[in-house]
Amino acid sequence: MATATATAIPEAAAPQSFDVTLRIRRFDPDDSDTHFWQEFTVSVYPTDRILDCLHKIKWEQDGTLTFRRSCGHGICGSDAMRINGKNRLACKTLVKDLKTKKAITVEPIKGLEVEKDLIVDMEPFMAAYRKIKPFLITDDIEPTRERVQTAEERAAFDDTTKCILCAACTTSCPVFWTDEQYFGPAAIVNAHRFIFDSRDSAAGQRLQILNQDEGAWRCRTTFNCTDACPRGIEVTTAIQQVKRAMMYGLEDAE
Amino acid sequence: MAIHKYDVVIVGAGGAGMRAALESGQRARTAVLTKLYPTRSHTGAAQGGMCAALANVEDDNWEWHTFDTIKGGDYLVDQDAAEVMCKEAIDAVLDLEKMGLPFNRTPQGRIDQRRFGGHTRNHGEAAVRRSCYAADRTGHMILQTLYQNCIKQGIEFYDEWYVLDVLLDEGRAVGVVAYELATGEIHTFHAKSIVFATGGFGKVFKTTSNAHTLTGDGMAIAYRAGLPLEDMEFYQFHPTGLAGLGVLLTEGARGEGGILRNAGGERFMERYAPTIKDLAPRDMVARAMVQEVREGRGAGPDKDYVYLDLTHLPAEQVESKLPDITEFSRTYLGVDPITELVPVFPTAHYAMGGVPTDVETRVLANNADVVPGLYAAGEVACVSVHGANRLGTNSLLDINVFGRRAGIAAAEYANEVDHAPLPESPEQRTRDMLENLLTGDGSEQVWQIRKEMQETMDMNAQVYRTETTLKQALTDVEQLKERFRNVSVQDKGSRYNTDLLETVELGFLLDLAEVLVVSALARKESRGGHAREDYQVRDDVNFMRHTMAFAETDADGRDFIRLDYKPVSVTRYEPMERKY
Amino acid sequence: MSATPDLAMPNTRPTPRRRQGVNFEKNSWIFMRASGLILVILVLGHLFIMNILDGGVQRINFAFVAGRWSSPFWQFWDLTMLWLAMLHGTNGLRVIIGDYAKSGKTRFWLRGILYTASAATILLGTLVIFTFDPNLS
Amino acid sequence: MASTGTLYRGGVSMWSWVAHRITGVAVLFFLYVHVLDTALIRVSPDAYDTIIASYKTPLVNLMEVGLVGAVLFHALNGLRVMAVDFWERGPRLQKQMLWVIVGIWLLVMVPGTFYMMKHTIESLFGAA
Ligand SMILES: Cc1cc2nc3c(=O)[nH]c(=O)nc-3n(C[C@H](O)[C@H](O)[C@H](O)COP(=O)(O)OP(=O)(O)OC[C@H]3O[C@@H](n4cnc5c(N)ncnc54)[C@H](O)[C@@H]3O)c2cc1C
Ligand code: HEM
Ligand code: SF4
Ligand code: F3S
Ligand code: FES
Repeated sequence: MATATATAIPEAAAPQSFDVTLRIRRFDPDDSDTHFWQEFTVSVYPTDRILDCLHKIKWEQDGTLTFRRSCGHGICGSDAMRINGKNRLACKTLVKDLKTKKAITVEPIKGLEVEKDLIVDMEPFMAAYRKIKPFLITDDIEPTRERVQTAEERAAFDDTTKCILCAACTTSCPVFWTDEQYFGPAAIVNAHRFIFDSRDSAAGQRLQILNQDEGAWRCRTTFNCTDACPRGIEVTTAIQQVKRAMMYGLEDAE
Repeated sequence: MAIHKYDVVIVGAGGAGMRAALESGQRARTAVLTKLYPTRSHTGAAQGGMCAALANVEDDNWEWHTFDTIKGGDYLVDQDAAEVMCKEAIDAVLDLEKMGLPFNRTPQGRIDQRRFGGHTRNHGEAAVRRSCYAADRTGHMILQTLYQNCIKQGIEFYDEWYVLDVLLDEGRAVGVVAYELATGEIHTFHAKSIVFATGGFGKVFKTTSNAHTLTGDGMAIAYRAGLPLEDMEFYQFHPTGLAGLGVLLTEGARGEGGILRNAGGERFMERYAPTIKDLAPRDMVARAMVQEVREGRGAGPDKDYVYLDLTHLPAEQVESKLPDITEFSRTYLGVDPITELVPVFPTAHYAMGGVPTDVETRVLANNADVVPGLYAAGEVACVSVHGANRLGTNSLLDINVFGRRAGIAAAEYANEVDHAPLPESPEQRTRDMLENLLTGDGSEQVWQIRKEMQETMDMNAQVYRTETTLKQALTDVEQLKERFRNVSVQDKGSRYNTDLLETVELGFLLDLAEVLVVSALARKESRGGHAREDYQVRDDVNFMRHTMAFAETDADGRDFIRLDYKPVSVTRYEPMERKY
Repeated sequence: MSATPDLAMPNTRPTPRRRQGVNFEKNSWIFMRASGLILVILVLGHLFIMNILDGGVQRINFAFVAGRWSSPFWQFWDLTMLWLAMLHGTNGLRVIIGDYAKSGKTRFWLRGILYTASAATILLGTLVIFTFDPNLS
Repeated sequence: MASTGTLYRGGVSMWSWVAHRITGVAVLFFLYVHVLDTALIRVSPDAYDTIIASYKTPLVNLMEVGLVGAVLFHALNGLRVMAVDFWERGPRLQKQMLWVIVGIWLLVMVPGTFYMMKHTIESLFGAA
């Protein structure tokens, strides 16, 4: 066994706080029907997350600033937003990883209707999710114990089980921005999770749904979704596997 | 005023709420009210696993599991409840698997199991592989799977609706009052039975693994409605939170072979729990860590944390079995667990106490009576299967076993009775509360009060407590409650007014902090998660009983907390000293 | 609030692992790739010959084209290229119009213009290749 | 202070798609014109030769180079897209493939431009 010692950690000097400016795109339809940009300056530590900055603003400067958040560490999917032009989770984006010379821009995710400030209407997104039948469908006789599944069979869809439905991928997709009928990568990812589950027997139904006009064929492999996914899911790979399953059938798709 | 009529209303869509909905939805007209989108509930944060004596990888049985649960809970566990949970655990896991949960698999294709703190073979002989898991995102998979099945069943959800009050009529629960976040409208839900599944209240502490939204709403609502809260002094501190942040690193990390070391590199748990070392129950490990730091063996510039060492494990094992926590550590601390030691320190994690229920999940109004029509399950409830200290993995189990039971019980009750009439102007209390907050122009700020509450709780009511620290906490919390009367809400709007709701939540937290501290002051012994330095031993003669705290008003109209006690149900296991 | 999802009860009939079915979007997706593959040879070959091989556009004139189209091989080459490129490009633009034209009406008109222009161009091109008279003066 | 959102800062793969779109449309429009002008050959050799003569001017010559560049990029990226579609490892290697096609494009276009522009350059600056 390795004899670990404390020296493995470089003892960093205590970090200094500094000021950053956030430029936030705001909107409250009860006040006015236009969006506007507002700047706030907060004092932060390099290891603070954008969520901490937003909290500081909301708590100490402007209580009307509105955004969603819950877990604070990237597993609930509440706080997908556009930070410096890219979709990310505010709670997983550290100040030190951004350029802070200029103001950090924060906007709502794109392609879903803005309800207030950084909050968007999630319903179309959830509707697409529900359409692909995101649940196990079986046609065998229910066993008394668990269904047997080998580790390899499970590995085929492991990646897509990580999805937290944050919508970062779907709202980064240029096709989704222009075609709101498009199912979007998140729905396809969740379809993939079941299509490639050896215990499921309704792959055909899901493929049929995705084979329709606004289904998986609309994807133009722009990879924004893959870049945006905070869970590191290889979204485009999953979409391509689904497309191949639609072309060749399931066995040869992986 | 909008009134919605349902047979069963479930409050909360975490694991417990959705497991209940799946049962109740089949039997009665059910609505689920949740302040978060269901998949954003904090059940999704659970990592390590869910224990059940499946015996898939080694010999095991549910009685050993029961014993471990009781011993782990320092004999404050209601043993009949623990038996129910551990017996039903096996089906609970198999049910989830059949619903589609992608558990990790053994080479034979069965559900894989791994070790977890306090779970042992044959009454403490050695650690046993009992925890069923899906990498280190078991809770995520449970939450997703349950939500998926709710979609399959067409369960009706009211997403982002905050329940703010429960309506009782002559001791029977008849409905709830809810606030619709999107519009600011207040609605009454008229129901025959109501299930509370609103989760925990970790946000009373500063350093916590809990979500910003875990503000104990359900407990506070019940408490304000005159119902008791049980065993609130027992709050679990999880040993391995990322130092300074509280983000959790699962005990599964130690289950996979991770080791805790102090600044000198010593595996200090060998001194505290010679048999199962790093896999001792959480309260013991947390205390050991605090002890190491107090005695000057802490690491870091301020010597205020210890290390979790995974560097001796094969990189593939860490990456494949613990991918998420590896990433947390990399993202938030910039530390790579594969090559570096991870700074960790105990983090406020889990409420053992809560709304008292019996094993049928019926909420108790006192030691003898239940509240007809009112049920509770999950972290909000205290059955009590966790006693003074919950074993890792037993909460995911709890939410599934008792969530299921709550759904069935609530629906069956609803099918037997008619709607009882609603009280007059059911929304008045809620409207008054919100109106007060919105029109108040006090100078106190929500965040300031919350911060001070969390600081005093971290300082004075954490892993170790004494009369002095607890009294300090009590004074602080009482002052903060006073200041809270002068709080101001900046957002006066009606659309997505999260400012207003954060204020309401702070009100809930302050109530719970007070109950926690008062209950802790009265318990002059050390047991499980409640460690009194001024009373270091367990006192079974005086304190082998549950605390029941009631909100009451004295003759002069002053509010106070009345404490009562409830006996522990003992079936088979006489209390012994807890050694590992 | 999210309304009750309107879902038909899951169909538990055994589903075929391999299903056929005509689907325009899928076929067009496949066509884009198949035609693209062939076009690589045809178009790049065409450009190479016309623009790079000795002197490029400078040497092109009536006589040059006349010489080329007297051979059925080049006739066939250019005809295939014309058809595939037009269909490929038209289908591509059809999708693009779908993306950016928001209202059904604009979409209809833009696509109408596109199809007309493409059909006319294909017809004209075909006509020219087939009825070309090298002895025209 | 009304505002629009900022441009999405997508990765290179998004921009390669944008370029693919633009080049595709550009080539299609060129094709319409090209078929039309070629059709003149049916009208009379003189008309055809006149129009082709205009192609021999420096400006049109430059556009010609642009066209070739556009077609070449579109073709190469089209091949890359197909690799992403049909090759299992395609999605993971897509960025590398993008750099490869950009490399090929430069490799062809630099000497290619020279050859295509040779006559123009000669006529403008005199032959060497
Ligand atoms: C980081 C972490 C890791 C954990 N790991 C494990 C583990 O490995 N094994 C284990 O057994 N346990 C683990 N636990 C504990 C376990 O996950 C939780 O105790 C359990 O998930 C609680 O589930 P729940 O359904 O009671 O509540 P939650 O999942 O918290 O859900 C609460 C629900 O109530 C709703 N709600 C709350 N207030 C209101 C209101 N006022 N109105 C309407 N709705 C409301 C919320 O929207 C939410 O849907 C872990 C906990 C944490 C924090
Ligand atoms: C030379 C070989 C060519 C290849 C290999 C090729 C390949 C492709 C491919 C694979 C696509 C689909 C892209 C996607 O789905 O993401 C495509 C789209 C397109 N192509 Fe081509 N193509 C070629 C030539 C042409 C020509 C000559 C034209 C013009 C007439 C053209 C116009 C278009 C257009 C307009 C699109 C649609 C772009 C979009 O939807 O974004 N292509 N091409
Ligand atoms: S695939 Fe990734 S980005 Fe998309 S919703 Fe799921 S977690 Fe979010
Ligand atoms: S961003 Fe969109 S185009 Fe495809 S690769 Fe991702 S879904
Ligand atoms: S707050 Fe949960 S993902 Fe960011």
